[in-house]
Amino acid sequence: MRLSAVNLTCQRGGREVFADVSFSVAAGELLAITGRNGAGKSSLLRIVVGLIRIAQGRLILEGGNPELSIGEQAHYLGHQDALKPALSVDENLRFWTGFLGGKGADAAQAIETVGLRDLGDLPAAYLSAGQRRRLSIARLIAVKRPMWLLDEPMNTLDAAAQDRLTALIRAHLAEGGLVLAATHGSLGIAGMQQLHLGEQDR
Amino acid sequence: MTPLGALLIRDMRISVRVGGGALIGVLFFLVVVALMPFAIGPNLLLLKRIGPAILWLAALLASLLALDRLFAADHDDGSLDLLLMGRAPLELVVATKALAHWLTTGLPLVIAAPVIGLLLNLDAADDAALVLTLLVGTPALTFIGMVGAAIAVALRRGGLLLAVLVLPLTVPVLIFGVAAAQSAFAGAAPFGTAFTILCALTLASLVVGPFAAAAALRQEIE
Amino acid sequence: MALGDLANPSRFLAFANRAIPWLGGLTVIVFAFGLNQAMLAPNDYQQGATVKIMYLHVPSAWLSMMAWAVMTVAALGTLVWRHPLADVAAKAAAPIGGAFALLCLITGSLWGRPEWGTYWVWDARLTSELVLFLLYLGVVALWRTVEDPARAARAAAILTLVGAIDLPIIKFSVDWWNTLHQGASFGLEGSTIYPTILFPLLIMAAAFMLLFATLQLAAMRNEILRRRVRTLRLMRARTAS
Amino acid sequence: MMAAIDHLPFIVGSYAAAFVVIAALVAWVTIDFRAQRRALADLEMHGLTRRSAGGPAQRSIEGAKEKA
Repeated sequence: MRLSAVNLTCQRGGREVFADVSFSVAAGELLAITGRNGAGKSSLLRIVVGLIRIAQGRLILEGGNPELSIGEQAHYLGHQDALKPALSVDENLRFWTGFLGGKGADAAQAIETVGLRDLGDLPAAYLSAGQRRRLSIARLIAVKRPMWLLDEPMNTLDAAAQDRLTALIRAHLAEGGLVLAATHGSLGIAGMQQLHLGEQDR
Repeated sequence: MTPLGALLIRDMRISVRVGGGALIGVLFFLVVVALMPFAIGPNLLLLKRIGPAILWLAALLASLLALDRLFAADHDDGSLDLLLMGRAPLELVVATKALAHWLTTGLPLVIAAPVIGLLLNLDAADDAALVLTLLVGTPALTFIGMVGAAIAVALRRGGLLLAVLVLPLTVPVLIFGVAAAQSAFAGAAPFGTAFTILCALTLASLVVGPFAAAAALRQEIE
Repeated sequence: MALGDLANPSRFLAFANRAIPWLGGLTVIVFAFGLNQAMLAPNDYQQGATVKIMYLHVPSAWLSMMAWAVMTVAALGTLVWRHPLADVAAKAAAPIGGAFALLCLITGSLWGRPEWGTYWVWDARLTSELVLFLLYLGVVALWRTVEDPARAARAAAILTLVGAIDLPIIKFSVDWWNTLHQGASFGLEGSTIYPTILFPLLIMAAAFMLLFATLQLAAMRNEILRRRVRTLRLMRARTAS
Repeated sequence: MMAAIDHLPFIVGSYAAAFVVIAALVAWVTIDFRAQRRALADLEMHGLTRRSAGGPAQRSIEGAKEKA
C-alpha cells in the first residue's frame, strides 16, 4: 500500500493555504507533517480524508481497496474528540466501533488498552481532557483501518499516555499500517519521513 | 450491529438522557396550544372549529424548533467528520439521524395530540383524524426541516435561521394536513383527497430531504 | 463554611431513613380513614354523587400550590443561603407538585364532564391550574437540561421565584379574561360546603399532605444519593490515571 | 340515586386516576432509590479496592463539600 500526493494545493475561503505539496508514504512508514501554526497541517490531513476538496493536484492510493475512498479506509483523529458527554465511556466507543464497522469485543479490548476499563460506566462528561483523548484514540484500535491520520495526537496526553500512543503507532506500523501525523514535537519514532509546510526557503 | 442501527440507538439514547430534550418538543406543543384560547377566547364552538389548525401549527413549530441541534451538535464536537468518513452512504446516515429525531420528538407529539385535543373540545372522531394526519405529516416536517438544519449547521444563530428557511417550505404539508384533519368533521373537502396528497408529500420529502441534507453537509463541512 | 452545613445532608439522610416508614404508614392509615369518611359522606343535593370527586380534586389543587410554595422557600434557600439541602428540596418538589397539578386537572375535567357535557371548558380555576401545571413541566425540563446540579439549582431557583411572583398575576389575569368572555361561567363551587362534607375533605387533605411529605422526603433522599453518586464518579474519573 | 348511577364512571375514573398518579409517584421514588443505592454500592466496591483509606463517612463529607 502506498499513498502519494502530487502537487496538492489547498484553498480555504479564497486564500491559498499551501501549494504544490507532494509526498509519498508506503505501508509501515510514518510521515510527520511539521510547520508553524496556520501552515496548513490540519488542512492537509482533512484533504487526504476527503473533508476538504482538493483545489489542484492529485491523491493516489495504490494497493488499497479500490471500492472505497481514502477516507473510508482511514482513521482521522482530529482536534475534537467526537464524544458525547451524556453517553458513558463504553457507549461512546461502542457506537463508533459499530458505526465504523467493528465488533463489540474489539471495543472492550480497546478500552482496556488505553487504560480506561475502570471508567467504562462513567459518562464521558466526567472525563479529563487527557482521558477523553485516550478514549478517542481507542477508536483507532477497536476498528482496523490501514491508514491513521493524526492531528497533534500527543496534545493533552501525559508522559505515560504519550509513551503508550507511541507504542500503538509502532505496532500499527509494524502491522503494515501507514501513519500521517501533524505534529509540533517529536513522536519518538525512528526513521520517520518529514514534510515541512510553508516558508521552505527560510 | 449495523452502522445505521448503532447510529439510531445512539441518537435516541442521547435525546432521552439529561440535556437531550426529547420531551421539550411536547412541552412546547402543549404550551402553544394552551396559550391559544387566551388570545382567541374560550368559546368552545370556535375552538372546536379551529382546533385542528391550532394543533397543526403548534406541531409544526414544535418539530422545527427542536431541529436546530440535529447536525450542529455533531458538528461542534467533531462527530460529523467521522460520520462523513463512514462507509454508510451519507444520505442514509442523515436519514437515520432524522428518523431518530422523529421517533423522540415527532412521535411524542402524535401521541400527545389527542389529550391536548381535549383542551380544544375535539371529539373522538376529530381526534382520530388529527392523529392520523399528524402521524403521516410530522415525518415530512422533520425531513424537510433536516435540510435547513444541514444548511445552518455551522452558523451561530442557526435555530432562528432554520425556522426562516424551512417554514415556507412546509406550506404544502400544513395546507393538506389541516385540510385532511378538518374535513373529518366540517365536510369542507373530502378526507381522502387531502390525506392522499399529504401522504404523497411525505413520501416525496423522505426522498428529497436526505439527498439535499447530505449535499448541504458536504458543502458546509469544509 | 459552617460545620453544620457539611454534616447536614448526612444527618438529613439518617433522619429520612428513620422517618419515611413511619410517615408512609401514617399516610396509609389516614388515607384509609379519609376514603372511608368520603364514601360515607352524603351526596350533594345539586351535584349528586359527583361531589365525591371533590375529595380528590380540592386536596390536589391545594397541594399543587403548596408544592410551589415549598419550592419558593427552597429557592430562597438556594439563592440567599446557598444551602445544598435547599437545592435538593427544590428539585424533589417539582415533579411531585406537577403530578398533583395533573391529578387536579384530571379530576377537575372528570367532575366537570357531567356538568358541562365536555371534559374541558376554559373555566378560570381549571385554566389557572393548567398554567401552573405547565410551569411545573418547565421547571422539571430545566432540571433535566442542565447536568451540573449547582448550576441547575440556581437557574431553577430564579425561575421558581419569578413564577411565585407571576402566579397571582396569572390567576388575576385568567379570572379577568374569563369574565370578559361571558360564555363559560360555570364554576365548580356552586354549593355551600356543609360540615358533613367538610370533615371528610379535611381528612383527605391531611392524607394528601402526609403523602406529599413522605414523597418529598423520599425524593430528597434519592436526590442526595444521586449527588453522592455523581461526586464519587467524578472523583473516580479524577483519581484514575 | 339515579344521578349517582349515571355519574358512577366519572367517580370511579377519578379515583382510578388518583390511584394511578400516586402509584406512579411511589414507583418512581422507589425505583430511583434502588437505582441510586445500587450505584453507590458499585462505587463503594470500586473505591474500596483503590482507596482503602477513606471510609464511607469520609466520602459523604466530601460529597457534601462538592455540593456546597
